[in-house]
Amino acid sequence: MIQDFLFQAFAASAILGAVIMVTRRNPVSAVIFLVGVFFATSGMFLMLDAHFIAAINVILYGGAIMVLFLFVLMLLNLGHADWRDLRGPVGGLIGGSISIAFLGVLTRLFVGGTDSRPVVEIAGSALREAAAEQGVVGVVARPLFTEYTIVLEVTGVLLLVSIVGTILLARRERT
Amino acid sequence: MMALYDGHWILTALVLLPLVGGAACLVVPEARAKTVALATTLVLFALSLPLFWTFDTAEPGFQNLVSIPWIEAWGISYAVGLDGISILMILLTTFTMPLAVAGSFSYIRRRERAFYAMLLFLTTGMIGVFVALDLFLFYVFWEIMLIPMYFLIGVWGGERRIYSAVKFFLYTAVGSLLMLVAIVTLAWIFQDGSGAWSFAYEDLVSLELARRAQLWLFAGFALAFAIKVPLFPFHTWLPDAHVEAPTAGSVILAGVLLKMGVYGFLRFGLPFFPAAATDPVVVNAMLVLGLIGILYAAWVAAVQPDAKKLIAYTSVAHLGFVVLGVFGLTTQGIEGGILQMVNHGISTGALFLLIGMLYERRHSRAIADFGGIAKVMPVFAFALVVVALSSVGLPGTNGFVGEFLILVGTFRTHPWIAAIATTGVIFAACYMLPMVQRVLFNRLDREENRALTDVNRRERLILAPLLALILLIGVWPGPFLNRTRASVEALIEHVETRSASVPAAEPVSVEPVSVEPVSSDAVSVDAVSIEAASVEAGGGE
Amino acid sequence: MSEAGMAGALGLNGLIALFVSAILFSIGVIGVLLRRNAIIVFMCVELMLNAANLSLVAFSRMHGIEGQIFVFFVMAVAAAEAAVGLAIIIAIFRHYEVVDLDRFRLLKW
Amino acid sequence: MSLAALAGQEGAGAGFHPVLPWLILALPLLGAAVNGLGAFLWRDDKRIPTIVGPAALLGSFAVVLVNFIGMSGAELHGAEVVRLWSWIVSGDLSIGVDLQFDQLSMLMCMIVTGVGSLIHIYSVGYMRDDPGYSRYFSYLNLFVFFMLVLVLGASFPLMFVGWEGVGLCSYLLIGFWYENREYANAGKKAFIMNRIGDAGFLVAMFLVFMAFGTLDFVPVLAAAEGTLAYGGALVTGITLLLFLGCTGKSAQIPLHTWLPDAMAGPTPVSALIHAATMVTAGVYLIARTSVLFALSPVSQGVVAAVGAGTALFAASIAIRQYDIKKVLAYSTISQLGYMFLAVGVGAFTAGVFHLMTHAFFKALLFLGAGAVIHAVHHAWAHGDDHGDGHGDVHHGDPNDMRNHGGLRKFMPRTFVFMWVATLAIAGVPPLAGFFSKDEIIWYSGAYGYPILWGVALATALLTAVYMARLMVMTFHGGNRTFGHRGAAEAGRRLHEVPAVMWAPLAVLAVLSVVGGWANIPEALPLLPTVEWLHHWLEPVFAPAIAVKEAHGFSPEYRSPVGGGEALWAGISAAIAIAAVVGTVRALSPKPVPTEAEAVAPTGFARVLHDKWYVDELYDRAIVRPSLALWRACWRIVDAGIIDGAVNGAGRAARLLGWAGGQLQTGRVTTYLVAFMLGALLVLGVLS
Repeated sequence: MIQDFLFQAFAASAILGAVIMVTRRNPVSAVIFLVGVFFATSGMFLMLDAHFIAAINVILYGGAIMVLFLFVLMLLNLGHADWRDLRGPVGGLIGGSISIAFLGVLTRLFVGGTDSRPVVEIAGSALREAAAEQGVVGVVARPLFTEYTIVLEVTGVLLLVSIVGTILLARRERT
Repeated sequence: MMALYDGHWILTALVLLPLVGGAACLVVPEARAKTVALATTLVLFALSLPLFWTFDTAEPGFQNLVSIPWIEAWGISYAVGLDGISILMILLTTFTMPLAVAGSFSYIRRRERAFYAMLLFLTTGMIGVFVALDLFLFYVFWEIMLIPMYFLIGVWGGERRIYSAVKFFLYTAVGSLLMLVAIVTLAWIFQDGSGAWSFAYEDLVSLELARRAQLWLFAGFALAFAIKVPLFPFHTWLPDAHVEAPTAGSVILAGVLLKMGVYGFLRFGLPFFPAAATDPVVVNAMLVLGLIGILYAAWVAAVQPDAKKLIAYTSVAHLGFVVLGVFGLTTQGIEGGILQMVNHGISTGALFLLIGMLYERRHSRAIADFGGIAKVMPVFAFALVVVALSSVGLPGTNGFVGEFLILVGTFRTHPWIAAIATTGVIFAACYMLPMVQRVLFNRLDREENRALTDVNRRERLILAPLLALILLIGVWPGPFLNRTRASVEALIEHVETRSASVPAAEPVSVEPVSVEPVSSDAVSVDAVSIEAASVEAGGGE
Repeated sequence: MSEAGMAGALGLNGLIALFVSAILFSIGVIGVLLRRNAIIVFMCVELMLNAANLSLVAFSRMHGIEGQIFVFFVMAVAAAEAAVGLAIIIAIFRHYEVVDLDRFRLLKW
Repeated sequence: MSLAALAGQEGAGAGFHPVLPWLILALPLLGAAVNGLGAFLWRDDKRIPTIVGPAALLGSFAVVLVNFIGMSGAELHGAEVVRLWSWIVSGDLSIGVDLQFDQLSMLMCMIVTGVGSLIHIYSVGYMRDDPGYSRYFSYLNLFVFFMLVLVLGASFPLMFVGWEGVGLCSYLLIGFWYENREYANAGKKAFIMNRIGDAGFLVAMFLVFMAFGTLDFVPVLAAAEGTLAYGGALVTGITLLLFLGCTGKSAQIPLHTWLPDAMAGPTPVSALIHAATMVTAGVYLIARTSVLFALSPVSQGVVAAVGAGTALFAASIAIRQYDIKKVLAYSTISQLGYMFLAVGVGAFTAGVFHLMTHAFFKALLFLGAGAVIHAVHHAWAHGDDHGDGHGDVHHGDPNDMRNHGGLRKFMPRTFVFMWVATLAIAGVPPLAGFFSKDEIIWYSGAYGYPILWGVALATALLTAVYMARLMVMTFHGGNRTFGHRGAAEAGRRLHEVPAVMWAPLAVLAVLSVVGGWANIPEALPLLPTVEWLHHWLEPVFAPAIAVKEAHGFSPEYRSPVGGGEALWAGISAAIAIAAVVGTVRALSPKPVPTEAEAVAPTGFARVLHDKWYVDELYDRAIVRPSLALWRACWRIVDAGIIDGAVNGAGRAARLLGWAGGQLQTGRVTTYLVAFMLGALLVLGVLS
């Protein structure tokens, strides 16, 4: 019961955080509220029995990536809102309608769209049992290192490439 | 050697040889390219010539047949062969090529390797089109031809070469894409009926298509062919392409490429869709377009200030005659049409060569820039007069035999159209003679023209075989007509019997299939007809 | 599967997670389309990714562990993307001294 | 084969077999080839063409003569056809290179090769100084070759080969001096106008093939009566289309205007092609297909009416011309009109008879005129040291009769020969023209065409008048070559032509006298050769006459106003003599102004002088509108509409591409919106 309450509180704060983040004119406060959103979603992950994901969401997103954003903001000295970066009414209309359309479509998809598709049901309890048996990391790690080894390796290469690319892009031209 | 001709490999050799020669042109030194090209085309001609004698004139079906599976899953094969309709076209191609190459020796001064390679690649495409007996293969060759021609016009052409090359390419591509749709549909219908894919000529020609399907598919093919012919009003690419193309390009364009449209009608349009091809509306439309081509092109030609453009328009007129003959659907008309294609290749090719020689000397194609040339270039003048007379169809030259047969044949089925078309001979004189006069005759009043030198030995060697053929076919067309006879008669027989037995599209609204009263000469062709096919596929299911 | 079935398989929380995911995604869309600051747009993209992750996790309760594995990869790709994207922003900023998306028209030839 | 073999045939008195038929054609063709080669290879050596040109003709004439004699000794009904090789074979159409030997074709061959030989010999003198000597003989030989093909061809298409071939040679020879734009234009005009007629000929052939399934003369003519309904539309169509061909080739109304212009060619060419042979091809064609024409009374009437009309029309123009060759050209048109009148009314023999005699005296007149022109030209040219160059600018036109006058003194032989020919054409007995023309006039009355008969008589009067005028202006009175006071200079410079030129004139003069005796009418049995030609041609024309008689067309032996043949022969002779004498009397005392002094005629004389303005009419009504239409086709239809549509399609594609390109703003936001919408679309489809 308390879990459900916690879960719904996390959900509410995630939405609230997201709204605030989008509406902040100051990028730094936007970053801060985004981090908040990430923490809230991590909480939801926990409640949904995805403990490992919850952990790396905090570490990777909330920690690493957002810090990177902050670094960039500081580096470029953009940490203050001195220009209007919100679009006019036309842009608002377009963006708003697209967004509402997305909301509608996604809702429809989540609620009614799965009818015809066969579903292998694994109750939350089954996931929980597996976690108890193999440990919360093991549940994710086992398939990762058996079935999805190649994908994992490719992801590693991707990261390497992105590192190289980042360095190339961000490096100052030596004249 | 004879084994080569019995052993069926000769056609493949004809297709491949220019490809090899073209590749060789690309790798030899720049100065040697023309020699390699000339040698290749001469060998090609020598190789193809015995076909004329080994050809069995009594056989209406295909000879030298080769069929090797290529893409078996789709029923595509490498199938080549020749019959009475294609043999003259093949020989015309191999005959024209050495002349076109030799005619470029002093005309082309830059990127010679690429130029001669393009000519040879083009040759492969042209011969391929004439020998292909698989529709997929045919289409491949048909499209392959476009590319070298595009470059020939676009790279070595005159001032507006880019415009002309693009116009040529787009015009012909539009038509051929619709043809591709029609080809695939045909194959699909065949697959629908028999369960197996096939693009083979003999399979598809045996299809019993419903009338409506025939009309649509015929339209798809006909547009591609009509553009290539070119039939009025799809002709405007031709003057531009001709004017801008280098001499060799014009010669090949006139000599061979324009024949593909009519060849397509004879090879595919008529036998595949007999009910459509004998439909009174279709026939009358084609005849009227041919007729308009004859008169209209002659009129437009008569007021052209540019000699090359004038000749380009005469091509439209001549091909109008050919279309008239083909859709008159009589033995004389079709045989005359085939012969007239050869004639047109010879005489118009020669005209382009002659104008090219003049252009090399004077760098002008404007008729008004000349006058009195006969005085300084008597041999040239002689050749031009003979060729011009052949072009206007003077009896005793080849042009007359073809035109006469076409008109006689068409007159039997469509007297009024043929009678009006006959006035084309008047207009032929109206465009050709003033041009000849203003170039060769009148006073030699321009200083630049006084210093012109007469044709040299190489040019004489190019012109001599053309003039000889003009007179030979004029007085003794027998050997040429002989070779077309069996196939043409079988074709007419096929079209007549098949158009009579065509199933209607919807059983509810059966229209009576009215067949034109085709030639009364009921020559019974009991030998092997074209449809030696075993598969019977129904179209209506 | 009916609505009740979906709710049964996911539980109420699962369903809520899906709705939250949809809402977060839509908020991300608004942010992407409404803001002109490249960095904030970028952050909104991250928000959308996170929303997608949320739905994946919710679905993993229904379909099995693969959902979480997928999230793992999404995060890896997001990390790479963030690094490269920020590098691009830095490079552009060096040249134009501005991060207003409407100020440059670079994405055409 | 040799004469001995021929004698054997004669002795047998049986069938006729042509001797070396191919040689008749081969010799002129060979001559043309050799001379043509010579025009390139030994352009300055005149010996070879001098020998080869006339020799080819004489050889051919010899072969023809042998065959002619052989035929006259043999029994030949129908025609002897010799196949050289098969030409066009396609389906049920089979045309061979077949030569047809019958009385008509042999007679024509005799005329063509005989008169042709004389003209070739004459040309040796006339063209001596021309730089295109070899080329000239090549064309001339080629012409004779094609003319013989025309005559001997045993089928419509082969005849058509000759028909267009002679047109080609005519074109080449009219424009022989091609550097002169006018001359080249005249050649072109002749060819194109002939082609108009030829188109009719072609369509006629197609109709014949539809009706008969063959194009050979022998089977067509044999089957004509059974196949074609008398007076039916088909036969009328065929014959009228054939006649259209005839009007082109034989310069009848409405296609007559090319012939006067054709005088641009060298004068011997005018004599051979535009007087004696080629222009009579139309008459020959009608004679050859006489059965077809006999089957269509409408066509016969049209032929006769056009012939008579042309005869009068052209004669009226001839009266007011000053160019000696133009007078003769219109005279030729007029005389051809007579021939068409004859074959039109059904007097085929009379038509062919006049064709023959006309060939003699008109060739003589042209060659005589050529001699005059030659003399005047040389008189002018030598004084100026002005070697070649035609149409001397210093003095004027050597063809203009106002620059002649009094040539009797300087050219006595030519003067005599010309008078013989003049009397012959005027119809003065007992010269050739009297018999042939009188027969035509007589038959046109006898077959019941009173109006045409009257026209023919009137034309006879005009003929005598314009010919006498020509003679007076050229040979009588004082000389005007060097102006009215240039008598001394004229005496020094004007000379009779050399023997090589006057000798053929002499032969032709003899023929102009005796030629008419070949067909003495029964009414005037002055010589034993009564109706000889009639009997000779009877096998050819008998079927046609039979058809006409079967349908009630037989000559009544009286004229429309009464009186028999002998009486009316006398009357027309009297008219001719009176006209000639009267004209000479009337014109001789009058001084003629020189070309330079001349004033333009006024009134009706001007209309005649300007040829009834037919050329102008054609130019305004046909040529210019056609050219305007053609230009419109090019500029408006081709470049405007069709290419406009094509280029428009291209432009539309480009516009579409430009519009699409505008979507590509280069701004991330645009792409993001598009991307979002796309994602929405995909999701929307899924859900």
